[in-house]
Amino acid sequence: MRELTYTEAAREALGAEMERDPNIFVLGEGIGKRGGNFNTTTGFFERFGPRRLRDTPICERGFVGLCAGAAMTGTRPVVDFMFIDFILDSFGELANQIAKIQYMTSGRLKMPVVLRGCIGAGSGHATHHSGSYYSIFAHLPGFRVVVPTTPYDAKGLMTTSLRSDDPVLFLEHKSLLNTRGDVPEDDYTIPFGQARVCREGDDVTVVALGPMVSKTLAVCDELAAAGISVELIDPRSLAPLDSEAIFLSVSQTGRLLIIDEAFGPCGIGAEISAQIMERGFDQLDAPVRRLNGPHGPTPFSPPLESAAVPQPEQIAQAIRNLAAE
Amino acid sequence: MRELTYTEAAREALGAEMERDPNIFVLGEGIGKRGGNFNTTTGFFERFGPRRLRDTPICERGFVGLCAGAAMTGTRPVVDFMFIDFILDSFGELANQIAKIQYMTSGRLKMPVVLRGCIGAGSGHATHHSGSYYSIFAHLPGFRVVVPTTPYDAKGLMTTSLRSDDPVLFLEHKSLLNTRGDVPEDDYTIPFGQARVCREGDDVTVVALGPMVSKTLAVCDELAAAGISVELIDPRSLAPLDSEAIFLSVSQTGRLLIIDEAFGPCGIGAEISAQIMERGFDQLDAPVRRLNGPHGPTPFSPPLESAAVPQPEQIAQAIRNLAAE
Amino acid sequence: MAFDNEVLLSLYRTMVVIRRCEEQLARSYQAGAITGACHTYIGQEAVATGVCAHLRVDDAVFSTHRGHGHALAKGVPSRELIAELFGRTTGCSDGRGGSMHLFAPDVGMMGTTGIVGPNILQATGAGYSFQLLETDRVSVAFFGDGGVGNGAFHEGLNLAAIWQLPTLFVCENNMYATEVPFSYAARNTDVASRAAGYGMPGIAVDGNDVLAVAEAAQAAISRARAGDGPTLIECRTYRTRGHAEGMQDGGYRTEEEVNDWKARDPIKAFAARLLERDAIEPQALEQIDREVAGQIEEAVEFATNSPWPDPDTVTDHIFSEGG
Amino acid sequence: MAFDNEVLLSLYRTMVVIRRCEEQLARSYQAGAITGACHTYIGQEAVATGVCAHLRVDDAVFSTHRGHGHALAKGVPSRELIAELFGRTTGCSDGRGGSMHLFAPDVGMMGTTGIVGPNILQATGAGYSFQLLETDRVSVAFFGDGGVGNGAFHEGLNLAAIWQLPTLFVCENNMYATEVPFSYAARNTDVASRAAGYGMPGIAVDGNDVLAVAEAAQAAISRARAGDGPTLIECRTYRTRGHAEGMQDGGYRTEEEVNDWKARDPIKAFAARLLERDAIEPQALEQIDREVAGQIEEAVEFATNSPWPDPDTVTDHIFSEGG
Ligand SMILES: Cc1ncc(C[n+]2csc(CCOP(=O)(O)OP(=O)(O)O)c2C)c(N)n1
Ligand SMILES: Cc1ncc(C[n+]2csc(CCOP(=O)(O)OP(=O)(O)O)c2C)c(N)n1
Ligand SMILES: [Mg+2]
Ligand SMILES: [Mg+2]
Repeated sequence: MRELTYTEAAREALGAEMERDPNIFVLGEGIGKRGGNFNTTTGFFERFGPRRLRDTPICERGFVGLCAGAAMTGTRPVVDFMFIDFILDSFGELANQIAKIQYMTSGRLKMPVVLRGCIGAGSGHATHHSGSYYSIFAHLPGFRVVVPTTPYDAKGLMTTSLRSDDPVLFLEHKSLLNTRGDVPEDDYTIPFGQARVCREGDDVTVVALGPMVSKTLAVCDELAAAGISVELIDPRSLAPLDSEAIFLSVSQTGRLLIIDEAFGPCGIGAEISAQIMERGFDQLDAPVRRLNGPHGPTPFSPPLESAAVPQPEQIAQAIRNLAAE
Repeated sequence: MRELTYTEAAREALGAEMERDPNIFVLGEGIGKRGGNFNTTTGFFERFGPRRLRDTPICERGFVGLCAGAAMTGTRPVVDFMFIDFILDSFGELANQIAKIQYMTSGRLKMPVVLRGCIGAGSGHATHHSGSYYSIFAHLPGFRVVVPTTPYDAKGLMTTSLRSDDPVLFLEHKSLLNTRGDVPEDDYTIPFGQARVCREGDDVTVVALGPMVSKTLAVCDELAAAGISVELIDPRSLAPLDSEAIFLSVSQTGRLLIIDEAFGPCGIGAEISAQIMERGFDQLDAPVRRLNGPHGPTPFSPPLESAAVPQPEQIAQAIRNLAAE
Repeated sequence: MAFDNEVLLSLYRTMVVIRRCEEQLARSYQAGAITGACHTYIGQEAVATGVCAHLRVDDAVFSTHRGHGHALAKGVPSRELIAELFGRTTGCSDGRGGSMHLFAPDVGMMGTTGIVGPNILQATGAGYSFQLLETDRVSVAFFGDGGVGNGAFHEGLNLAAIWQLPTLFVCENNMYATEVPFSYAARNTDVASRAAGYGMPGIAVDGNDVLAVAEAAQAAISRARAGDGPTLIECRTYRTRGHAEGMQDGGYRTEEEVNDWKARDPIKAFAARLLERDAIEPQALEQIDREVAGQIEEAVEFATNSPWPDPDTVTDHIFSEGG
Repeated sequence: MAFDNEVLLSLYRTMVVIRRCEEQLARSYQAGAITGACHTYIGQEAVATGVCAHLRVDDAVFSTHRGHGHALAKGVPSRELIAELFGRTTGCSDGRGGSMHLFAPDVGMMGTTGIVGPNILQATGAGYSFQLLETDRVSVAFFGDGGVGNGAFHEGLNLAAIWQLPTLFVCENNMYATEVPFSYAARNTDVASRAAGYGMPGIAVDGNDVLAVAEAAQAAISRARAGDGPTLIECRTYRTRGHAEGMQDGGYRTEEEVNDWKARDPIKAFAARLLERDAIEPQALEQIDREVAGQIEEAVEFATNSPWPDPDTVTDHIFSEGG
């Protein structure tokens, strides 16, 4: 099968859907002729024209609010935030409008808005360009939240997102953008709320988010050699969350660790932990554990930035500790 | 001792601190001559003058961002949002600026900003005027988040908030504003992160937020009669969280229920649940349970609005269920 | 006047419907049949009426917390408005919204909002759709003077201007945002003049003169339909009741000011003008008055007898499919 | 010229410090010593220099992602700037900030921001403090043409105007926000004219003419210190390098345009003017050039030899007390 990068895979999905559905348009800064700071729309301006690929002034609240109105009147906006951090200035439009209008109209209006942007630390962009924030949107009712980690998932989940009538956050970790993987040429969808088992194992279930998946994979062999067999799950979508898949795995292993570079308190790890305890209290042989980045802003300097994200040694250690509990 | 309403108690603290510290000022809509939509500043305009009680245009982002700059240059702003829902339009200033500037300056600048507003459903104001949102601020590093439930706590925590050099969210549930209770005349502080045991008991620990405290208290006698002894804890502050107090209680009871009208997923209940399991796995005789309002916007119509908030019958039932697990 | 008698009488009728409906809502509020917020439109009827007179059912209106008048003028039946404030399933938002969340997309009433600002942006977005879909539909944002200092005004007008979207920005400058005077909230209180900053036409009209509003709106709507972009229309008007029902209304404006504006009642003024200049008989107006009174009476009865929502539906429709 | 030779030479020196420092940072970026963002100020030196010339150490500057020049002009030593971008503890933000988060409150450099907009509001807030504290201190927000369409511009200017805060809003209109031309992002590209909407004085100056900037700033600062409120100053200028180091810089502007502006280099133009009209000897300028070159060389060495932050400090100072 063909290999594509993560970015190419997501772009292929967007392009195909824009061909299919003339009502899809994209707004963002530099997504027109420039093709996107992260190459999310390279070549699209020529392909779809200036009304469907529209550069915006720097007014995140404004164009997100605009997208709400557009979605309410029959078109299908995609907002390309570049760095997802910029979404924060549009938070009111998201939490109070986009998330609520289907409900307030009892479904008479739909809200097909895809909000995409790059998340995460590791590129030296410091605290205003390194946020994740997915847990906040998983907390609020009304959003679908996906965090694909492979090119295959990026394409499939982008297609699903674009065909959904609900608002979707499509979050791409910067460290994954240039990773390569097999991607079918035909279109396909991956349902929201369907986790992927990345590696099977018996002793400890690990749920890892975004780049934590590959960081965990990287230590699994070493752990296996030491007698700890890890089952690794990539939830892919945080809202809805595939607690069933996690629960099934934990029923086998009796142990669960959630690894997430983003903030711990009231984060998705807490939610998974609480849900799995609620469902599988008797199956658990040890408390569910969480490994998060420290609870603070992301600093710039490389040694500090590394310390702000769980690293393979810490991951291995956390798994070893849990296996020993 | 004197009785005051919740609002009077918080106002007394604000007035006393404004007397003490001429650098405190208040911004908000209608907090000047009008004295605040919720009477938060009644009489203050005459007492402290127009520069310290300043009505604003309707530009929440603007005046919150202004407060960041004011705090960075030696004054101590209080933002009175009236309904806390309006805070959402200033989310970028809060999450990216106010929360981070102490860190980014390694403590050379302080950020003494108090952000206050009324939370919660129950007054028929519908989805744009009924939010809580405290879990979001507990998720983000850099905020103190307090949710007092009694007049005594409102005064003590307001004083603490105003003397703190950190940004504080001071959240007042609308249903509590006119409740009365004993309040000392002298000033006093209540440390952040100190829970209050509202009722002692042996069988089930309940952590309840805001008006859920009194709703739970209201069913405790009935439950006691049925042989279930409830220990009720009001966390008062969500960030920092007094997990120690909760843990101590759970060590006795072996059972924990968290009751919160706000959204469940990635909420403070999930965090408490995860923490208590992490600390007290062996002490737990049953899984930690959560009772939240349904995960959706708050509708207007009275029967729907009631259904959007845990009611005493549901609370009693959830406690009975947990006691029986 | 450029309108024929039928149109003139329908303008009159719409204003009377709004007035009587608001008076009824105020009474129902006092009687406890309405909880939460209730911001009446009394005194400002000419604005919604004048603007909506030229709108088609497929044009889109986005309104504020003070949106009853816009809903009625855009075609929401008074019974559905009243039932909504009564919290009944027959309300235009199935009782989920109440006063500040009125939705009737089938007649192009795309919502009111409890938050100041978003509707300005949403109207801009509807303009975006209408342009992308290559229709000649137009969108309208109604907002108060209180919206002018908000970032949504700035960002929305700018986007509409640079993309030449078919959107009308109708500012109802009633000189106060709750108790805060616009002259305090802005050093330049000439809202129409702000349009220049965005490279957009701006016009100020007497918001108590339904024909002046209608004429300005007509010009702006034609321009928008023709693809010539947005317009800012400032309607200078006044609310003669308090900010919201149940709120005190003293201290921030003089009795004299209120009385002056009451004397400029848009309905009375229009009636007088009709009788003077259009050879319309008093009976025609009286008949409308009677019909409207009956309609409102019927609407209240309808609302009162309508069912409450089923609590089990509390989480329906959060997402597009399933619960 | 209203400035004496000492002042003129110091303006020249500041501009040269900025230029040489930026050139060095660009080289260091290419060499891999700097990661993340690095937006140089080359071509715009006259703006920061002209405005900050009149500021006291206790006045407060709030800047953007393109903030190196403002930091240097406000008094941050070049070594602390370079060390910051190198991620070292000796940087002005202890290495926590990098290019977009420069903080040196001891010299009134109150921060740069990676987000467009907030600094406009924070400068307004500093103005609020200075007014409340009854000082004659002033605050300055620097921002690009890209900030003009943002709600923060609108809300900040409005608040400063209605409360007459001692704040300067300095727009560096370099005609592009990344690759998006200002003429696309705004239909009215006359930024200074926007001031009228807020009831505030607005003035446009040649942002490549340090004396024109300095004179406009001087007038605005005096007004602010005297309690006469804010001013919007639009400085028309150009960045002659790409938006950020490591980014391609083609396609969105013509080579001709770039060369035209390079020919209007603010430093060269000022040097020529000094030599012509002020009886300043070429040697004086050459000496400054040499001194600055030495200073930058020393600064790079200082930065290179400075320690990295201790990873264990990663969570220090999140709150005011304790870790
Ligand atoms: C963002 C936001 N902040 C504050 C409020 C509270 N509020 C409701 S109406 C209102 C005044 C609105 O004034 P204006 O826009 O002039 O409309 P009017 O009430 O005069 O029709 C305020 C401050 C709100 N609804 N939204
Ligand atoms: C809110 C926000 N949106 C987007 C960005 C990404 N971004 C960084 S710089 C920039 C362009 C800024 O242009 P301008 O304000 O004119 O400043 P200049 O770079 O020209 O100095 C953009 C879009 C950002 N930093 N913040
Ligand atoms: Mg008004
Ligand atoms: Mg620019």
